[in-house]
Order: sequence, then C-alpha cells, then structure tokens
Amino acid sequence: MSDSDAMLDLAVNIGELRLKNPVMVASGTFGYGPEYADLVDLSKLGAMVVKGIRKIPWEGNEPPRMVEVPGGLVNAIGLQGPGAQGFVDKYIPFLKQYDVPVIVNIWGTTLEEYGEVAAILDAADGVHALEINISCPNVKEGGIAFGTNVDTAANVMQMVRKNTRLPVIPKLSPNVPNIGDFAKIAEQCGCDAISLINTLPAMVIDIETRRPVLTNTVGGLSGPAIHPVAVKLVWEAAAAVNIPVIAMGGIQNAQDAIEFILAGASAVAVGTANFVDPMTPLTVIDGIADYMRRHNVQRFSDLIGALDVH
Amino acid sequence: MSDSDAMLDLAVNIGELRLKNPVMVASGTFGYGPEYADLVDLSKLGAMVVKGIRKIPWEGNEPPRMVEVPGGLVNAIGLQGPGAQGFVDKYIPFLKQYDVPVIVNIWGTTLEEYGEVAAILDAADGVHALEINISCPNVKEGGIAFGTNVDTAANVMQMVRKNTRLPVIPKLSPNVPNIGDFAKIAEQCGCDAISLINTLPAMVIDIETRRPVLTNTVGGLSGPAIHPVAVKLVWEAAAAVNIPVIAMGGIQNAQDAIEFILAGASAVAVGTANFVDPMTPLTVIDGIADYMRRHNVQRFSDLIGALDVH
Amino acid sequence: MAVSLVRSHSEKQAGYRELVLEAPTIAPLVRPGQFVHLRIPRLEHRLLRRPFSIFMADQDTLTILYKSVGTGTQLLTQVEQGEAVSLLGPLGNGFPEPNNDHIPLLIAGGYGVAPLYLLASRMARTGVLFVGGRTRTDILCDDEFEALGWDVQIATEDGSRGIQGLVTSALDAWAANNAGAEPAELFACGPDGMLRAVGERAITHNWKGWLSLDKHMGCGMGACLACVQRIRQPDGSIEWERVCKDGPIFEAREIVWEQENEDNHE
Amino acid sequence: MAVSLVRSHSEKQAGYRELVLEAPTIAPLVRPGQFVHLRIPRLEHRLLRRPFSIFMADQDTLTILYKSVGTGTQLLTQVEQGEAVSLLGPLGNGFPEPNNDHIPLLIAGGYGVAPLYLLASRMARTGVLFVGGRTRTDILCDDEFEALGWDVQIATEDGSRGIQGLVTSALDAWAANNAGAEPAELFACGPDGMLRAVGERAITHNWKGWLSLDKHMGCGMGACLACVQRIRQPDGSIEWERVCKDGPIFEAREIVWEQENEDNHE
Ligand SMILES: Cc1cc2nc3c(=O)[nH]c(=O)nc-3n(C[C@H](O)[C@H](O)[C@H](O)COP(=O)(O)OP(=O)(O)OC[C@H]3O[C@@H](n4cnc5c(N)ncnc54)[C@H](O)[C@@H]3O)c2cc1C
Ligand SMILES: Cc1cc2nc3c(=O)[nH]c(=O)nc-3n(C[C@H](O)[C@H](O)[C@H](O)COP(=O)(O)OP(=O)(O)OC[C@H]3O[C@@H](n4cnc5c(N)ncnc54)[C@H](O)[C@@H]3O)c2cc1C
Ligand SMILES: Cc1cc2nc3c(=O)[nH]c(=O)nc-3n(C[C@H](O)[C@H](O)[C@H](O)COP(=O)(O)O)c2cc1C
Ligand SMILES: Cc1cc2nc3c(=O)[nH]c(=O)nc-3n(C[C@H](O)[C@H](O)[C@H](O)COP(=O)(O)O)c2cc1C
Ligand code: FES
Ligand code: FES
Repeated sequence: MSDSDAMLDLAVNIGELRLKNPVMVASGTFGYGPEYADLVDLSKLGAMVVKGIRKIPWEGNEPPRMVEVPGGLVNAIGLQGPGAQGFVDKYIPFLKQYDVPVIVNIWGTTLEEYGEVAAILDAADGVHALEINISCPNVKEGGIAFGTNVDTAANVMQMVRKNTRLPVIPKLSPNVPNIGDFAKIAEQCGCDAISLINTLPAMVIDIETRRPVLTNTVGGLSGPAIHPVAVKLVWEAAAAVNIPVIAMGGIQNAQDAIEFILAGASAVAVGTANFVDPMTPLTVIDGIADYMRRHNVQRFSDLIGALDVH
Repeated sequence: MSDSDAMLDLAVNIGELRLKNPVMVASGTFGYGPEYADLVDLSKLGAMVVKGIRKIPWEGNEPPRMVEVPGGLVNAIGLQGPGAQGFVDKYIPFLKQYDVPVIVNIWGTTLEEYGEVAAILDAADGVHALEINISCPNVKEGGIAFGTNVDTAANVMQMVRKNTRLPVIPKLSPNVPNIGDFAKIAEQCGCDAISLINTLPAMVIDIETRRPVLTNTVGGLSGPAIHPVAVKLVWEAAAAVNIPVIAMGGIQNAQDAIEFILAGASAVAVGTANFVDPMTPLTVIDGIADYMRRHNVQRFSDLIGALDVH
Repeated sequence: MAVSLVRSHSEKQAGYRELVLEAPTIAPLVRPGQFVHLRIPRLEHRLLRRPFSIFMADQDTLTILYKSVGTGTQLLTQVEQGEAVSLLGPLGNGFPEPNNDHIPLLIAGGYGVAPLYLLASRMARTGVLFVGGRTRTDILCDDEFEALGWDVQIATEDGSRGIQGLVTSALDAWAANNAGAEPAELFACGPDGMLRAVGERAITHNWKGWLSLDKHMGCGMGACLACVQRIRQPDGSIEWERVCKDGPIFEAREIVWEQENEDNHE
Repeated sequence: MAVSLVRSHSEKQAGYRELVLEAPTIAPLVRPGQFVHLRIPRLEHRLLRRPFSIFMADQDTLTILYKSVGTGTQLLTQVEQGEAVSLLGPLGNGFPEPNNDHIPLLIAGGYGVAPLYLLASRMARTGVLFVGGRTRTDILCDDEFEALGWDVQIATEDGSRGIQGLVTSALDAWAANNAGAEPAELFACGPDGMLRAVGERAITHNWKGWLSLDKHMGCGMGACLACVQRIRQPDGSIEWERVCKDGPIFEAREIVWEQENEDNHE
C-alpha cells in the first residue's frame, strides 16, 4: 500500500451505520451469505444485503422465474424465503463470522406484517439495518403495490420506523413519475436513507407458444439495460433529500458505480452483475479507489454528488 | 406469390385509417420522409409517422444530443422541427408522392398550442392522423409534463380532439405506475387509438469530466433495452381499453413486433432500429407474414391479443 | 472461479463439440455429475453464464461436450485455442458413490452422455449404457463406453441407429430379459421427459434412480433461486431445492414433477 | 445500402488499419469527402453504426483508414478477409470542385488524411499537404502524397517528426513565405480545434476553407438530428444543419463555432 493509499478514505455513513466502503451487494442477488462466501470474502463488502424476507416462510412463484433479454434479465422469483425467524436461525450465526454490516430486505402483504417482520429482526442480534421493499414487481400483494402511492408508502415507512431502532432504508419503486416525492416522504417519516432502483416491471412473450415466458406473466428487468434510467432517478431523488441515497441498477463496473456517486449516491449495490462475475463488488471497490487516486480525491464523501450540471 | 400468400391479410384499421400492414416507423426516427426514401419505399410502410412538430419552428437542444449505452441509446434531440406550417409547405408535397398514410406527431408548450397545431394540420391536405406527444422527456415545457398526470393529459386530448376530424392518437408516457388509467382517459376523450411507449427518462454521466454527457442533462432511453418494459405496458394498456394500441419500444425484428401484437397491439412502430438497419420496417413486415404462414393465421387481426396467459 | 485457457476445441461429430480447458485449480476437485458455469467469450449482449456438465477431468484439464443450440453455444463454437474463458466450478452435488453390489445402468439423451462418461470412467465396475437421440448423429460416445468395456445399447427415434424408439424402450427390453437377475442402479441425464420416464422405471423396479436435471440457471451458485425444483423431503414435506446447488442430481422418488404443462418441457 | 465483403484488412502503421471493401454499387459513386456508415460485425451490445471517411475508391472497392479508439473500432480490427460488412453510403456532401486557379493546401490531423488523399488523387494539380499529429506514428500517408507529387510538410507536437508544434504553425510558415504569391484554397480534416484554427487562417488570408467536421452520429442519413451544427445561412440567419447530410464539409465562414466549452472538443 503506497502512501497515498494509506490516506484514501472509502468509509461512508448510512445513518448511524458506518460502512468501510460504499459497495454493497443488492438484495436477491447474493443470497443470504453462504452462497458466494467461498469466492468473495464478505468482510470486504461495504454491506451484505440479504434477499427479501417476510414474516412467514414464502414459496415465491412457479418456475420459470428468470429469462435473459438483451442487456439484462427479467426475473419473477417472487420473494421466496425462509421467513424472519427462519432467516435469523439459519443465517445470522453464519453472517456473524464476518466483519460486515448485514442489511435485511423486508416485505409483507399487509401493513401489519411489515411491522412484525421489523420487530422480529430488531430483536435479533446481528442485523444492522432494514431495507423496506415496497417496490418488488413480482408479488401480487405487498411490494410494488405499496410503493407507487405516496400515502401507502408513508404508512409502511412509519410502521417499520415504529418497530425498530435499526437504520431504516425504504427501497423505492422506479415506476413513478415523481421519485422526489417518495424520497421526501421517506425523509419525513424518519428513514435513515433510501435505496433505488428496484427492477422495472417487464414482460417477455414466447411467440411460438404464445405464452408469457415467466409463469408469473410479469417480472422485473435488471442489468445494464436499466442503468441510465437508474442514474436519472438517483440524481433526482438525491436532489430532493438530505438523507443518504444507496444506488443500484445495472452496475457492471466501477465506472457505472461512479456515475451513481457523482449523481448523489452515498453508496451503491451490485446486483445482476454478481451472476456474470461474482468478483464484481470487489473490482468496483478497487475501481473506485483507483478513480479517487487518479482524481486526487482522498475522502470518498467528496465525490458524492460532485456532478457539474451544464 | 403463392396461393397462401394471396390470402394473407395484413391490413388493419386504426380508427378510420386503414393501414395496408401494421408496421409504422416511429416518430423522430425516420425524419419527415425524404431522408430514407432512397433506401426504403415509403409506400410499403403501414404508416409514416413524422418527427414531433409544434406550431412554431423549434431549435431543440444543444448538442451533444445522443449517446450510446448498452442495448440502447439515450437521446435529447429536444424536438427540433420546422413548425406546423413549415412542415406542411416543405414535406407534404413530397409525402404525397407515396401511397402511405402520414401521421404527424404534435406537441406544444401550452394547451392552446396543442390545439393550434392540430387545427393547422387538420386544414392541410395529406395528413392522415395526429399522434399527440405528451411523453417526450427532452423538453422543459410540454411533452412529458402533460403526460404523467391524468387530468392534464385529458385536457390535451380534448383540446386536440376539438380541433381536428383526423384520427387522434395520444402517445403515452411509460413513466407512470398506472398506464391503464391513461389509456382509459384516452378512450373517454374520444381518441381513436393510443400509442406507447415513448423513451424512458435516463441520464448518462461522463465520469472523467463529471458532467452529464448530454447538454440537456437528461434524455430518453430507446432501443432493445426497453423492449420488455414496453411489452408489459402495452399488455396492460391494451387490456384496459377497446381502442387500438400502437406499440413501439425496442423492436429490432419481427419477433419483437409479434410479442407486442400478441400482447394486444394492433400495429407497431420501428424506432431506433432504423438507425441500425433502415430495412428493419420491411423485414418486420415480411417476418410477420412468415409467422402468419407458419402458424396458419390468415387475417392479421386474429393475432392481436392472442396471448394465452398462464 | 478460474480463468482457463482453451487447450483445444474441436468438433466431435455433427453439431457437437469438445472444449478442453486448462483448469488445474478446478479439475482435480471434480466429481462426476458436477458442472461448470461458463462465461462465453464475446457474448456481450447476453449476461448469464451457461452451465455445462463435466465430461472429462484429469489433474490439469477438464473437458466439456456441448451442442450448439442458441446464441451462446453458437458463439462458443468460435472460441479458439489459447483463448481465456472464465469458469465457475466445479458446481453442484454430483452423483453419489455407486453401489458396487448393483449393476449400473446409465441412460443418456443427447449431450447427457457427458456426465455419465465421467461417472463410468471412475466406476469400479462396468454395466450398460442406454443412449438415445432423435437420429444417428445424436448418438455420442458409444465408442468411448465400449472402450471402457461397457455394453452399449442404442435407440434412435428415426431408427437410423440401434433400435427405433425411445431409450426407455431399450431399458424396458433389458429389464424384461434380466428380470430379477441382479439389482440395478440407474444414473440418467437428458431431457426432462426422458428423465421422468426413467424415474418411473426406477420406482417400478425398485431400483435407485439418480437423475441429473437440466434447468435454466441464473447464478449457478444457489443465490438467485431461479433454478428451483420441488423436492420431497425426508419428513414428507415438499420444498423448493436449487438445481444448481442442491442438485443437479436428485433421486427419482424425491422429485415432484410438475402436474401441468407436461408437454411443455424441453 | 450494401453488404460488402472484406477484400483485405491490414495494419498500415501502429494503431492505424486499412480496410478494403468490395462495394461495386457504392464505390463508383464516391466523391472525395464523403463517408460510409458502417455496422461493425459482432458489435452486438452497441447499436449505432460508425462513420468513416472514404480513403480510396475505384470501380469495385472502397478503402477506409481508421484508428482504433474505442469499443467499436477495437472490434473492427478483428474483422477478417471474406467477412460481410453492412455499409450505408456514400453519405454526405463531399468537398466542392477545387478551384484550379488556386493552389490547394490540404491540412490533416491523424486519420483526417483519409478524405484528403482521395481528394488529392483526383485533383488536376498538386499542392501542399500539411499533416500533423501528436507523435510520429500519427503521421500517415506522407509517402502516398509524395508519390502524387505533393509537397508534404509535417508537424508533430512532440517534435518526433517534422517541425515541432501544431500543423497550423507549418501552415503559417508557408503563408509567410508565399505571401501574395498565389491564391490558395484550403481543405482540412481533423479534430475540431485544428479545424477551427485552420478556419481562422482561411478567413485571415481571404482563402476559401473547406472543413470536414467530425460529429457523433446516430442515423447518418439526416433523420435523427443528433449531429447538428450551427451554420450561417446566405441571408445571415443561423440554422442547424446536419453534419451527416448537409455536411460533413462546410466552408470556414459558415460555421458558427460554439462560444463556450471551447476546450471541450475532442
Ligand atoms: C446442469 C446442466 C448441465 C448441462 N450440461 C450440458 C452439456 O454437458 N452439454 C451441453 O451441450 N449442454 C448442457 N447443458 C445445457 C446448456 O446449458 C444449454 O444448452 C445452454 O445454456 C444453451 O445456451 P444458448 O445461449 O446456446 O441458448 P439460448 O437458448 O440462447 O439461451 C438462453 C438462456 O436459456 C438458457 N438455456 C437454454 N437452453 C438451456 C438448457 N437446455 N438448459 C439450461 N439452460 C438453458 C441459457 O443458459 C440462457 O440463459 C446443461 C445444462 C444444465 C442445467
Ligand atoms: C464524417 C466522419 C468521418 C470519419 N472518418 C474517420 C476515418 O476515416 N477514420 C477514423 O479512424 N475515424 C473516422 N471518424 C471517427 C470514427 O467514426 C470514430 O473513431 C468511431 O466512431 C469510434 O467508434 P468506437 O466505437 O471505437 O468509439 P466509442 O467511443 O466506443 O464510440 C461511442 C460512440 O461515439 C461515437 N464516436 C466516438 N468517437 C467519435 C468520433 N471521433 N467521431 C464521431 N463519432 C465518434 C461512435 O460512433 C459511437 O456512436 C469519422 C467520423 C466522422 C463523423
Ligand atoms: C434474481 C433477483 C432477485 C431479486 N430479489 C430482490 C429482493 O428480494 N428484494 C429486493 O428489494 N430486490 C430484489 N431484487 C432487485 C435487486 O436488488 C436490484 O434492485 C435490481 O436488480 C437492480 O440492480 P441490478 O440491475 O444491478 O441487478 C432482485 C433482483 C434480481 C435480479
Ligand atoms: C432520436 C429519437 C428521436 C425521437 N423523436 C421523437 C419525437 O419527435 N416524438 C415522439 O413522440 N417520439 C420521439 N422518439 C421516440 C420514438 O418515437 C419511440 O417512441 C421510442 O424511441 C421507442 O422506440 P424504439 O425503442 O424502437 O426507438 C424519438 C426517439 C429517438 C431515438
Ligand atoms: S441458478 Fe441461481 S440459485 Fe440456482
Ligand atoms: S446522424 Fe442522424 S441526422 Fe445526422
């Protein structure tokens, strides 16, 4: 490590949570921890965001659940998961071995369930923040149904806020014309940060069978295809609030991540790219450090929102 | 032409407008007619949709106006154009040489201007329908500002409807959570069809200069990247109304077009793909005919909405 | 995870190719039935890796045997000797240790011979390979199995090689001739329809039937939950398991096949 | 529009390659200064065609001379003899007929020599080529011009060939030595900064200055309005013109350079 390296400061705060670097893995793309642990040292990640969890175990959707499209993939996993207590019992002991903040992505089909799952995870030792999923396009109730109306979104945020002292991070739906309003509501509800974007509602049809490829009919588009859309929304959301923004959507390399950061994101999450190359989060961290060196930026926080608009 | 070919019927009606086949070119991607006329016989197109026109000539945005991204491009042309009378004088005589319906894409910065441009084009001989652009992300006033609120969208639709006997086709913004509501409003306002999708608001940042690549800061994403998003919206919009739906977004080949048709579109438009290969509209027409032959479908209209949902 | 260099790449027979990769960190770990998840060079407009069974493995190299069926596998044919290919693997559970008291019956459809050949080459005893395909060019590796001393029985749908019909007909004929002679253990890889039919035989004859499932995959690592299959648990309950991580090999009795869309399998 | 076969493809000098395409329907129509819009084979994850000036053209073939600078041009280097490439062209206005009473001065930066060489090879008289670049490997085609009988003056920023400095310094020196001797006509192709400086010389010396602009393009056909440049009209008004269709060649006095971001040009 050179002198200048010793001075590079990649740390960033998300509410009271201090991350050693700004690069997380996005919910649903890195499992619950063990899946990639042989390849990627979890302690090197800014944070580990686990797959969406509701109060009770959940089956998710019938397969096929995923289909590849140009520049991305459409998934309709449907939030399969072991439930809040199942997660705590099965994965927390494993995750505790690593020096990494654990952020749990939570959802429910009712307002009450959002509160209950928050309370269960709040009581568990080893959970460091909650990301509220009000933007999943792949479940009939819950998810996006809450996230595209400012009032219902606010209700969920308040309910979760009431049930935990952990940092609360609503994950916003990209599927609205006024993302700033949702960002502001999050700030007003006392949330510690916001994250965006979730996948874009999408559909793929098999023209030979004349059926949707996904059994769920619709799914969510992720990957490089959505990156320019995500940058625009992150830029707009970050301008609307003072709480930190965690950005995701199509990050494949450090350059994609830095676009988000210049647009105002305090941290980023790598999603679909993990399937392409599980080392992506680590190469993104290194790439951000390289960029800082090249541009003589010592503190990561000086990059946040450093966009010069015409 | 074989016997079975003679029986293939590709014609379709959009309101009172009869198209010889369901494949148009999308506004802004085929100029005003002369640009591609040496390569593509305009008479073979289902319809020619010209670039957005307001009442007065308009400069559009400062360059750079376009940037390539994975699976698409982001443009912020900003609706440069010769104005309604300029268009009529300069291009109608040319377009009249061809046996092709001319659909003019119109916009304004005020409700009144939408009405005025409609009236001017209504009076011109050689215009066959008006597509109302309430969804362009690249102009500060007008465009998308009208298209993401049901009430202002309805005002524009009524204003145009009042000022013309031509078929009226509002072009909807993809940037809303409830596309069906906008489709229904169009039907209620007496529109003859709807078209969708326009580009998705997007942004690209040059991380070396720390500036947006486009002088306009934001632009609209088009191309294959948006196709699965468009299919989902078309499917939803078509389910909401009885008027025909004209679908566009990322069509590169007949398969992409047929996905839209199965999802409920009565016609499709080829956009960005014209830049890749100007022959795309013609290969899409041929590909639809091939598909009909292979699937023993004689009338194109039997394909519309022929999706079998799980 | 490794970056492997292509040692050789050649056509095996019409439509099928053999790709030999230098993978000294992966190859020695391979168990028969495992697979690698391969990023296809120059497949820039598609994101996902492609899974391929391991056909051969020694200390330094591993070989896959593949059929060109789509965008990715078509581009794969263009990979040249000396090129670098990114690999994840070895992945999946692999076949269990064969029971040496039972005669092994291997049932292969198309490229399904690949994992079965690795299995056979490491078995303590020989048995019978039933290999089927649409036509004669889909029959692969019969020579290799014969060289190992296996009895090879061929079936093609068009009758262009071996008996005409499905590979399960050949299996049924064998079972009828050998009724009760010796207990058998089945190992199968091929299309879902074939696996299902083989599974039914396993249950009927009261043999173990190890079936390698072929599901579209996302991560290949157990993280994305794209590849799930309903599996009967020891306690009788039914749970999703991940074909990439908990499979691809499951025992015939465990698998809860879909009731509907039976014909919709590839 | 045509699908052309690659007749040959070779390195010209470090970083620059020459691609010869069989294009019997396009090549005979070419005027110097026109370009082709080329779809790069295997560039599947990027959509747009790439514009390249026509460097040579005969009845059957046309040649482009290009520098590998990004995703597309890097992939272009892999195109092989016999491969098919889709072309739109010839596009653009091309240079006007040179005035044979004036001595032609050609000013080239980097690959900017390409259209100027075609122009020179079809001119009734010879003149002076001023060719500049960052370093010696950016100086192209000086031999070819000399073979045509042209006076070649070289400038490199690092002084590794010819005079050290910008190509406009060489032009200024020539102008000083030849003051009033003979009226000149300028034809230039290269980066915006160079073109602008050349344009200033044209105006100062009261010569015509034909500048070939290099703008990022979408359609290349005049349809998308991505490539616009502000151009002074005969009536004094200023209008957008399309570099792909109305250009790429404009006269120095017509061009309304951007006031701001002067340093932002590539
Ligand atoms: C465990 C496992 C082992 C396999 N072993 C072999 C082998 O040894 N040899 C061989 O030739 N093939 C094997 N396959 C199938 C092989 O993965 C597919 O043929 C390949 O993914 C097709 O890719 P494509 O891009 O050519 O097809 P496309 O149809 O263009 O692929 C589109 C998407 O569908 C997926 N896909 C398409 N067909 C299949 C399929 N049959 N199975 C799984 N995913 C599919 C692709 O991975 C990709 O994500 C195996 C599959 C699995 C799951
Ligand atoms: C009229 C004209 C004539 C040209 N003639 C030549 C020539 O003879 N030889 C040669 O080597 N180059 C020439 N160029 C430049 C050439 O088009 C670019 O180098 C090429 O497009 C770069 O593509 P890329 O994918 O490698 O770069 P990337 O940077 O990956 O391209 C990204 C996008 O930017 C565009 N772009 C990038 N650089 C340029 C540029 N300098 N000019 C225009 N568009 C650019 C690309 O077309 C593409 O759309 C010419 C450009 C124009 C406009
Ligand atoms: C297979 C898959 C599963 C996902 N599961 C979840 C989830 O459980 N909860 C959630 O909030 N987001 C989920 N997402 C969305 C991602 O976290 C992320 O927001 C999105 O994919 C955009 O990022 P990307 O383009 O980098 O993948 C999932 C995405 C994918 C592809
Ligand atoms: C360069 C460009 C210019 C466009 N101009 C217009 C326009 O003037 N009016 C309009 O309604 N849509 C305009 N569009 C949107 C297209 O008509 C179309 O809705 C969109 O590009 C999606 O289709 P595609 O993915 O096939 O391009 C434009 C798109 C592009 C790429
Ligand atoms: S492919 Fe991702 S869990 Fe199996
Ligand atoms: S590149 Fe489309 S108008 Fe010039």
